[in-house]
This record gives sequence, C-alpha cells and structure tokens, in this order.
Amino acid sequence: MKFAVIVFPGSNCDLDAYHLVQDILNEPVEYIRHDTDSIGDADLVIIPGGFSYGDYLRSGAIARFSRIMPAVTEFAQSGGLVLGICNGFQVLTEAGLLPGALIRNRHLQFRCGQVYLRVENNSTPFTFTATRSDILKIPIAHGDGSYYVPPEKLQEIEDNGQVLFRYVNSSGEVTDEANPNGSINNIAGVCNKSGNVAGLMPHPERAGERILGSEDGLVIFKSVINYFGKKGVGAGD
Amino acid sequence: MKWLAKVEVTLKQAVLDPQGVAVESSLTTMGYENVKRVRVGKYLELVLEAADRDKASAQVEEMSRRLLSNPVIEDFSYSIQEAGV
Amino acid sequence: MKWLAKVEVTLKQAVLDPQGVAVESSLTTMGYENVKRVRVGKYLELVLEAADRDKASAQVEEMSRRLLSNPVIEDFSYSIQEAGV
Amino acid sequence: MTENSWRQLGLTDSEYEKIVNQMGREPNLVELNMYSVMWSEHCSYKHSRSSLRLFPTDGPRVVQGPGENAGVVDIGDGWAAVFKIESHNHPSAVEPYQGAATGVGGILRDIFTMGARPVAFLNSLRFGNLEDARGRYLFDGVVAGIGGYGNCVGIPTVAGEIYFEPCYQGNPLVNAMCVGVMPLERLVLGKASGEGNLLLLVGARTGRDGIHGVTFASEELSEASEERRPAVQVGDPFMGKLLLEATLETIEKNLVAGVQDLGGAGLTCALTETASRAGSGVEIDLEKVPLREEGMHPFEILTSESQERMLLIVEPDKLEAVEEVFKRWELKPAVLGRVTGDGMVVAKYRGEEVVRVPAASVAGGSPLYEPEAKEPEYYARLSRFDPSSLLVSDDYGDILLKLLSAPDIASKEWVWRRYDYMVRTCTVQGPGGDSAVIRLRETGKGLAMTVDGNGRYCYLDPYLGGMLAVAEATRNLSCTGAEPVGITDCLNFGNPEKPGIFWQFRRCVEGMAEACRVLEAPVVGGNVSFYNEVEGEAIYPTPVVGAVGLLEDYKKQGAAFFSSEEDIICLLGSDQISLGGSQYLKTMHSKTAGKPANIDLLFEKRLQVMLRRLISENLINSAHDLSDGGLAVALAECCMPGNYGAEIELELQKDPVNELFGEGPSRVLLSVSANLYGEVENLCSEAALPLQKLGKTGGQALIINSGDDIIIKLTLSEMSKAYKEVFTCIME
Ligand SMILES: Nc1ncnc2c1ncn2[C@@H]1O[C@H](COP(=O)(O)OP(=O)(O)O)[C@@H](O)[C@H]1O
Ligand SMILES: [Mg+2]
Repeated sequence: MKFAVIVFPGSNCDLDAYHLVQDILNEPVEYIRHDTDSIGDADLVIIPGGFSYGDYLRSGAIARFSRIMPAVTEFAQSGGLVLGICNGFQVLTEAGLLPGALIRNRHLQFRCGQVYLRVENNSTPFTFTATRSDILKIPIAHGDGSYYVPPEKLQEIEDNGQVLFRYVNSSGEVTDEANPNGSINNIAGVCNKSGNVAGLMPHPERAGERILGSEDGLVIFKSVINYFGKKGVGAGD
Repeated sequence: MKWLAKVEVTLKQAVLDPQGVAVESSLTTMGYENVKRVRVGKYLELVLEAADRDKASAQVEEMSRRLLSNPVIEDFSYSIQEAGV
Repeated sequence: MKWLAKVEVTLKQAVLDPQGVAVESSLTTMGYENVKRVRVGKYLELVLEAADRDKASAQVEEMSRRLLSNPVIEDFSYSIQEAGV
Repeated sequence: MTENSWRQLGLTDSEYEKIVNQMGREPNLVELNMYSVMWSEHCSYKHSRSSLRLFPTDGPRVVQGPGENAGVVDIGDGWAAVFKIESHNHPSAVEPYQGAATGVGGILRDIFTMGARPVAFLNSLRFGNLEDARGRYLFDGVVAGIGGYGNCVGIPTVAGEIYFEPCYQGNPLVNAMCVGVMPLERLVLGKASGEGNLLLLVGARTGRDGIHGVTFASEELSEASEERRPAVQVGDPFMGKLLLEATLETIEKNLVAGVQDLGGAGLTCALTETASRAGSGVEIDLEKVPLREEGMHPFEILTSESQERMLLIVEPDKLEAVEEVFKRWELKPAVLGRVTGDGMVVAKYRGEEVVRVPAASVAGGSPLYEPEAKEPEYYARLSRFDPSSLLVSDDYGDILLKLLSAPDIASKEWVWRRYDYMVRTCTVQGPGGDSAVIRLRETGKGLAMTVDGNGRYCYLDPYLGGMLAVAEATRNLSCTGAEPVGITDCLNFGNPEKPGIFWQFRRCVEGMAEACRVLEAPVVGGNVSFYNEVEGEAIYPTPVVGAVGLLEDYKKQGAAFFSSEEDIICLLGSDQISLGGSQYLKTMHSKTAGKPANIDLLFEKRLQVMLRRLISENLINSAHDLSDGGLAVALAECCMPGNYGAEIELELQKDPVNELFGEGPSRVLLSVSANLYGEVENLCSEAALPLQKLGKTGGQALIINSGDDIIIKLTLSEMSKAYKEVFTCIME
C-alpha cells in the first residue's frame, strides 16, 4: 500500500514518518507538499508532527488553510485513511475532520518522554491488529496536547467508540498521574465517526525500533497495512 | 479607508484555562489575595482597508470566526475604529 | 466591591512579532488581501475586590507592570469596570 | 569627529587613531559605527586572540579549524561533522526566554551556513541561587527559550549541563552548541568571492532590534547598561526553519558561491567578514534592505542584529534558480549589490555613498592586546585550605542523599523533558548518560557529544581546571565508546582588562591547550565571552568544552548504567582524589576551597583508549565517568535508571568521606559480566591501568560495607526520590 506524508512549512516529523514507512515497514512512501492540490494515489495520508507555521496563533490553525487541505478533506470524506500525529492531530481538529481541540498542557510546559497508551477500540483500521486493552509504550513531545471536547460531544465520542487511545500507567490504569497534559478523560487519540480518520498526540513513528526505546508504535502502521490487505487491493476509494 | 480592528479571543467558560490559573496563583503568592479570577486570552490588532465600517466589521467577524479563533474552545469579540496614521 | 479589569498586553513597537507576521500572511493567502498589519498580544480578564475604582486601578496597574507584562518587550493598557455577577 | 563620538561608541582614543590611519581619513558617523561594532571585544577578540593561538587546531581529521562560522571534521565515508558553541549570556540576563531562544537560533545558523544539516543541540547553563525569585525566573525562562526554539525547528536537544553558584546570580551563562553533518563536498564558506557576483539578503526584515548588541556584550553589566540596552531581539523559529531548509536546498543544488549568517554586528559583520575572507570588496544599496520599521538610519540598517537573516553570494546566472528555491519556502531574497575587486565595503543610500571602508581593516584591523596577567590574591589563600580540618559527620547515607538532591547533581529531567530530544529519530542515546549519541542513517556510524565545564575547579586552579574540562569531556565520549574527533569551546570570563581575570583566562587556555594536545582533540572553533561581571564581581572562570566523538557503529554504543544482576562492579583508573573544590565541600560545608586532584594526561589517554576498546569488544556492560560527588554519587547514578541495586566493599583503612565523595579525574565505574572479568583485568593490567573490584550489582538497594559495618544502605526508591524531585519542588 502507498503512504503519503504531507509537508507543511514547519513540519519536522515528516522525516520520521517517512523513514519509518520506508526503512522499517518497507512500504512505498512519498512526501506531498502543502502547496499542491492532490494527494495522488496514496492509500494512507499521514499528517506529521512538528510546528506547522511555527504553531503561531494556535497549533495547526494556519496549516489547516493550506492549499492541500481541501484534497485531504475530500479524500477523508470519501473514506480514505488519514492519520494525524501530534501537530497533524491538531491540524485535523482545526479542520473539523476530528472532534474536539487541543489546548495548552495543563502544567504549561512542553513535555517530552515515554508514556503508556491503552488501546480502547481495536475495530478501526488504525488499531486492527492490536488487542483491546493492549498497552503501548510511545513517546510524546508537545506543548499543546490537552485534549478538550465539550461535554455533550464527549459523551457522544465515548459512546461511539471514537476514543482510540487513553493515557494510562504501566499497569494499564487510567490515572491522573498517567495523564501527561490534562486531556479530558485521559484521551490521547480519537477517530471520526466512520473510523477512517484518526489523530493522536503521541508519536508512534518514533516507536518503531528497539534502539529508540520502543517498537510499540508499529502496531498502528501494521494495522493499517493489514486492514488494507484484507480490504483487497484497489477496493474502496 | 483604513480601519483598526481590535479582537479579543477568550477561552469559553467551560474550558479550563491553565494559564489563568497559573497567573492567579502567582498573583496570590505575590500578595494580591483579593484577585478572584483570571482568564488569559489573546488580543489582536489588525489594520485593514475597507470602504466603510460595516464592510470592515463584516470582514473582521468572518476572519475571527474562520482563523483567529477556534469555535470549539474560544469566543471572540471585536471593536473597530478608524485608523489614525 | 468587585471589579472586572481587562488588560491588553502588546509587544513594543520595535520588537518583532513573528505571530503577527504569520497571521497576516495567512490572512492574505486566505484572500483577505486588504489586511495591512497584524499584531498579536495577550488579553487578560481579572476579577478583583477593591474599595473603589481608584484602588482597583492602582492595583491593576501594579500587577500589570510586575507580572502580567514583561516590561522588557511589552507594553500594556487596561480598563476597569464594575463586575456584574 | 569629536572625542565623544568614538568614546561613546566604546572605542579608545588610540583605537580611533588606528582607524584614521587604516582608512587614510576620518570616518564618518556610519563608518565609525561599523568600526565600533566590529572592533568590540565580541567581534574582534582583541583581548583573547593571542591566547587562542595556543590551541592545537590541526589534526588528520580537521577540514576547517577556527576562523569560519563553525569547525568541520572528517568522519569518514565522505561525511563531515560540523559544530560550534556560542554564548548568549548578556541577552539572557536581560530577557531569559528570548535571550536563550535567539542563542539557539544563532548557533543553528552557524551550522547550516556551512552547508551542514543540523542534527543536535546541546547547552551549558549557569545560574545563581534558586532560592531567589529572579534566579528561578532566569532558570525557567532560559530552559523554556531553549526548548521553544529547538523544539520548533525540529532539531533534538540531546545533552547539556547546569550548575548553580551565587557568582552567576546576575550574570547567568547560556552557552548553546549545535552539531550538524554533511557530505564533505558540500562545504561552503563565508566568502564573498567572484567579482560581479550578487549579494542576497534573505529572511526576516531588518528592524531596530539589537543595535549595538555586541558592544553591550562587551561590557560589564550594571545599572547604566540597563539603559544602553538594545531593543531585545525576539527569536522566530519558524523563520529559522524556513531559512534552514531553503538555504540547505540552494547549497545542495550547488547554487551559491558563499553563505554567511547574520549574527552579532549584523550586516556590517557579514559584509566585511565575507569580503575580507575572500580578499574582495562589496558594494550595496541600503535601500534594498527590507525594513520592518520606517525611518531607519543607514547606521541602524548596517548594525541591526535582527535575527533570522542570511547573506548569500550568488553568481548572476543562478539568481533565478535561487529565487525559485526560496519561493518554495515562502521567502524572497533581496539583491543588495555585488562583489567587487577593490577590497572596499561600499554602501549607498538614496543615491549617496554613505560608507567606503576597507573590509580587512574593519573585520581584521583591530588592535591586539596583551593584557597584564597577575595571580589574584585569593588563589594562594584558597589553595592552602585543608578539607581535613573540617568537622565530619559519619552518617554517609545522609550525605549521599543530600548530594543527590543538590541542584548541581540532581537529575535534570525537569529540564530535558521540556526539550524534544527524540525528533529526527536518530537519538540513540538521549540526555541522562555521559554523552548523547546520534546515529547517522547514511553511514551507520554514530556521533557522541557532550558539553563539560567546571567553574569551581577553574576558580581554584585555572590551569588544572582547563585540563580537567577537556579531559572530562573526552572521557565522557569514551564512556560511550566514541573516539574524540574535535572540540569547540566557549570561554566565559570576567573583565580581561583586570590582571587577575586575565591570569585566570590565560592559565585556563594553557591548561586546555595542553590537554587537547595530549588527548589529540583539536579545537576547531569556539567563542569567547568576557565581561561577565555584575557591579565589578566576576563569575568563576568558566570554560565550557563541547566535544564530539565518532562511533564506528552506533549499535555498539556503551551505556552509562547497570543493566543486569550479578555483574561485577569495578573502578577503572586513578586513585588520586581530593575533597578540594568538591561538591561535598560545597553542599555540606558551603565552601569552595582547596586543591582539586591533579591529572596525568598520558594516563588519562591510556584510560580512554582502554574504555573504547572494552566497549567495542563488548567486554563491559556499562561505563560511567566519576565526576561531581565522587564514587558514591556515581554508584547511585548507575543504580537508579535501570533499577539495579549494588553491594560494595570499601577498603577498611581508607577515610570513608574522602573515598566516597572525593573527586578526581581519570576514574570510571564499570560493570562487567562475571565471566568476562578476567579478560578485562588482563587487558587493564597490560596497559598498566589499575582496576579495583568493588562489588556486585543486584537487589533493590545500594549497600556499602566497610569491614563488618554497613556504612550506607539506601533503597533505590529513597535515592530516586532525593535525586528526581528536587526541581519540581523548587520550581513548581
Ligand atoms: N575560544 C575559542 N576557541 C577556538 N576558536 C575560537 C574561540 N573563540 C572564537 N573562535 C573562533 O573565532 C571565529 C569567530 O568567532 P565568532 O565571532 O564567535 O563567530 P560568529 O561570527 O560565527 O559568531 C570563529 O571561527 C570561532 O570558531
Ligand atoms: Mg557566524
């Protein structure tokens, strides 16, 4: 299957996503610049982490108006798979492709380090090969990662199973100490109602090799590849 | 004509404002114990050309809604005046 | 009595405002080409108790100088009104 | 010109005379301003140049030594490492966040200016007391600023060091280092060569910020300097990132003849240095400079230190292609003028010639001073101090806990978790070990890197302190198995016009130079920061060494902490230790006095060679260098990260305080699998390196026995609590 990584001015985890797909997963991947208007024949679009447009004003707010975004939106609406990581998650919420918003970390500091995530729904393309309640060790690196969604909407996404990952401690419990940024209900990642667009603050693309501290991020990418294989080449779209 | 728009973007009441909380507690530590509540938001000044105040106003409203604020978490308000040079 | 203070903190004129530049160019790209200049600052709302307006005002001035703004790079202005509950 | 005009600009009468001589006439006001900034200490190194010549700057790997924007070292396979360290002390004292952020931005530009892709940041910081609110404000602001810039440009901040001493209270030190890599053939220099080539300015608009920043950095801080303070520069990391990508792309496509970043002294420095390096001249039109503010005077345009700007030298027929690249990054270069052949820097403004100065004179004509050096009074007095005269507690466990929670020693995780140290997914050893290690995807090699300095040692003995700094930095590299390939240094001192300060400076440089020579670590670049004084009180002499080492295979890096049960713990190296200048004295007795332990550089070298061999042959499981807090602290540091306890036997006849907390160079704590110990022992004895068996890993506590007595027994969680929660408690 074919991966595309969108590059905005100020993206900087584009390289990490690219290398993971190319060197570890051995799948074809290409960069797509923000100032084009087609995503080509990609099967999965990754919106990578970084600081698009410096994250000035609000994280992801300016990138969301880039020239490439209508194509991403159209792709998403027609069922294409879109994964937003960190800044990419912020862009997707700003664009309204995912519910909620990401605000300043509760403690006001940038935070980099390993956290644990619990898989909350393993029936989406992004969590397909995981087991429900699997615990993944994945790094975070963000200053604006506190997930917020208004109360009615929160109920709705919880009921719909749109919460994909929650911050937990190493034993898998949802606790306040395990919440690195103050996210509501410890939510680390969500998907849209139909499950084809997902976003998370942690960086699975940084957790693809033992020497980097964890390989647990691979499950997300392998899920997509598996899901896609099952769906059959050329199906969908 | 040139207009100066002042836009205030504030977090919605229901959204936790960690900066506001931090400022409030610093103020308390500094001895300003009579301060009861602090909210921190954004303040933007824009200079724009528009034929009249209504046009300027409509545009500022639109820009605030689309870019300057995020309606999921923020409210905005603005005022417009003629820009002295 | 309770007072509501609104404080606007802006970067000094000579200080670069990268956020303002970024917002301005984004607005241009979005088609708002008549926007000539954008500056981004902070906006704070404080509720405080004080016997009268002058006292409230003096305190807000002091807090703005000491904590709410960074005098090395920022200016501030404020207004005060009675806080309706 | 009246006397006032040059004196106000910080030039002496004789310097002015020199200017008139070199120009063959009196300068006008614009020209005088250019001289003033370029002949400031910060740009001209007039008090340090003659001492810097002592450094060995050559070696088989050195491609570019001092004199360019950064040093370049050959790391094999056609690749080069490019690195430099720089201070941003004065700006950070005024506005910690922006001061530190622009320091990071500045050093970043120095690296990509050479054509290298930046891959890591490091930093070395000094602050005053954290009990003081201003101290906490500076500390928090600097850390936030370093993270703010580095995180945003997407380059990991992987290592650093932080110390706290009252002498840095009003004058913190913020030294930022950047490391980059590139294919060797991509190297570009900051030269304006080729008559007729175009000069392009690209990046941020020019404003009134930082005018005379370099003269500000070349004087002591006082209340008066508060007023002369230039408008604070604000970093724009987004612009920094665009410039980085666009500039590298033009270099990759071979579109530029020369590149120079704009840093201290702005356009003046960039123009005069590029011209003088090439022996050429330049002619520009100041009206072409994109301005941020109206009504700027020519001298302001020429000396503004607005951040995020680059000067490119481009052949006319490549202009279009260059513009094309920049456009893709939303940037538009301005063509300021062209390269000429007459050695003059000429600037026009509104049709008039406002500047005509000889490039070589402005950039390199400043006088060289040989200041007087005199041993200061304190030196002999403090040397005589005998630590054994102090009343000593025998609650060693308590002392260890106090040391572990001393801000100098305590875990700096509170700091580095605010830095993105993982972005680029090449950080195969992040902060917390002896050195960080960055892998090179292209060649499979690894670059180890570290920054080290110890102001207390240098204060007590600048010559020895200088040697110790270099030895510690290279030892830290060797602890990961990497061979040192070069160093960059930042020399932070007080006012060099004071004989006592200049003595400290000179002796430090002599010591460093000697160590560099013996340890074969050439100096390929650096920076000098003088006038670190507040109201006449100088900081400790604080040279900071940034060292870079090469690992043939990044997968074979050594670890700094215990990683299995039942390993043999042993101490490799010297038994020369001292409580003089130690953390023990500072923490337990509030004293900085005595003599630090001496170093035998040849011994040190043998030790480092051995360490690298042990690691590359997979003979040891960990190696951790003993530094602040001595053996006891090193043991604790080896236990905590992997949660392995240790049981240690201390020789009975020795004095426990000295043995546990005394500090000395050339000492490394190893853990070795029992079945390999014999081999390790043999190798060490062949190399005449003492190896002392101390005990074994295992359990959930650090236990130290002396004869039949347990003199320390601390659980891992007790130690971790002391070690890890300090900054959260102080700062939050
Ligand atoms: N302490 C030092 N050791 C070695 N080289 C130094 C030292 N200080 C300055 N240099 C060299 O002198 C040159 C000028 O330094 P500097 O003015 O800091 O450069 P830049 O203009 O890039 O800021 C550089 O090549 C630098 O490496
Ligand atoms: Mg430079």
